[in-house]
Amino acid sequence: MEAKKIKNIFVQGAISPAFIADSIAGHQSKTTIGGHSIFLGQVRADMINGQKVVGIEYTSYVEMALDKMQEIREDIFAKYELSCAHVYHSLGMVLTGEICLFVFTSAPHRRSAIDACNELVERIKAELPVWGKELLEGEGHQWKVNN
Amino acid sequence: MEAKKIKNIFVQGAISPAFIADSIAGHQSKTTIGGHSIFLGQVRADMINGQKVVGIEYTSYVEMALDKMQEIREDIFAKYELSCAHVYHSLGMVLTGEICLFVFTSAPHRRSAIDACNELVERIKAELPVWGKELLEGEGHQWKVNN
Amino acid sequence: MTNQRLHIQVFGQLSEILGSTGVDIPFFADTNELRKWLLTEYPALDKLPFLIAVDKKVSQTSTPLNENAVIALLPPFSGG
Amino acid sequence: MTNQRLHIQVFGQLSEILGSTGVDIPFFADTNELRKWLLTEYPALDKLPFLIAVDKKVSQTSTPLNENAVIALLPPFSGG
Repeated sequence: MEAKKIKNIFVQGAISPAFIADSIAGHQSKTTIGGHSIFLGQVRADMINGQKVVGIEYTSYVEMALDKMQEIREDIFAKYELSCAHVYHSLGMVLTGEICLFVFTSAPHRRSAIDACNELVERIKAELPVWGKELLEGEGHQWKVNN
Repeated sequence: MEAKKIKNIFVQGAISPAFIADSIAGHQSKTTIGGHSIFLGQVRADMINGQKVVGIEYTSYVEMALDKMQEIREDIFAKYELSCAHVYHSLGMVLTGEICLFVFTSAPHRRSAIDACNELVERIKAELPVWGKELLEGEGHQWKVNN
Repeated sequence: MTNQRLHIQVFGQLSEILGSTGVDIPFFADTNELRKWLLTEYPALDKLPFLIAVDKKVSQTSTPLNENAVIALLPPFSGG
Repeated sequence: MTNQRLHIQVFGQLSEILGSTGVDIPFFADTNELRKWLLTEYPALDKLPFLIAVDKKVSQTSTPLNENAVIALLPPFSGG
């Protein structure tokens, strides 16, 4: 179970593969865990009117996002039998090919870990006040739209 | 798209967090990818009639497993719009807390990556001729049962 | 009452439309009144759906406001 | 024909029941006959459902056998 203390989820810039490896390694002493489910969001080099996206600059209404994330966490822990759940989202600049979102759930059995991870990703994208500004090669930008 | 060449999926012993990090890092140059989905199976220290599981020793009918895995891969690539899919399964001894299965899918959009990963995990568990022998503290063993 | 003002924080694309990440505006008694005024004052808002958050919660119907309310204008979310 | 033999590979828990990971047995024309003989020869097999693979494919109905068939006995899978 989780304490009620508000956890920070935001990290400056991209999330590195080494950070992800450390998170995984940190769970190897929890021997009641049978399965981990991980989602990673990566910045795509989309073409927008002939200009390539070179990165996304993320901003957030941080105080509200952390409150909402806490509410989502509580819902998820009430709904699924989880050992733990971790969420990291980038703020500031993330270049194409880099990772901007890391959602990591662990449970005794795979079904709970997978379903909880899936639901976390959907709710994070739909409910967290976070905005991505897609910066285009050369100059200019476009505001990212989730679907 | 994937070549027809049969890929090996088996690794001796546990799958390390560093190996997982390297796999993730290897996909950062593929800038059409928008989402990765990862499933990790970890060996639980279950209690069996009062004896704790200390590890699982995996064996396989390797030639058949690789043929079957190739069939599953082809089905998955036909069904989902994927950038790539990787599967690694341990053979030999994996201690409790260590990782024995690593399934990794990547796609332009998250839905394909997540659904494909999920389906791969289910099919791997149901269809690959792999067996786990749970070794118990002290002595003795029990053959693992999937559900 | 006419001395009262509201302060609103402005996020994402809306800060481009309003030209700032925070503005002081006249007082309105609820979020419906506020929304009406904003659409008149900044006609470009008509093109972009937006939510109003009061005290860090999205206002679902019309929410009463007071001078200490923490108000924020939120364009469609695009995290992840 | 009576000189023909079948070689079968035996995996997982079945190798404990048969006492070996590979056995040479008399020839049978199909997997139904083979299964019947195995259950008589190794009564403990009755407790454990098993599949017969022929040439690396699980035999769904009765599969004809020949001396060169690659036959394997597979207990319930428990990978992952």
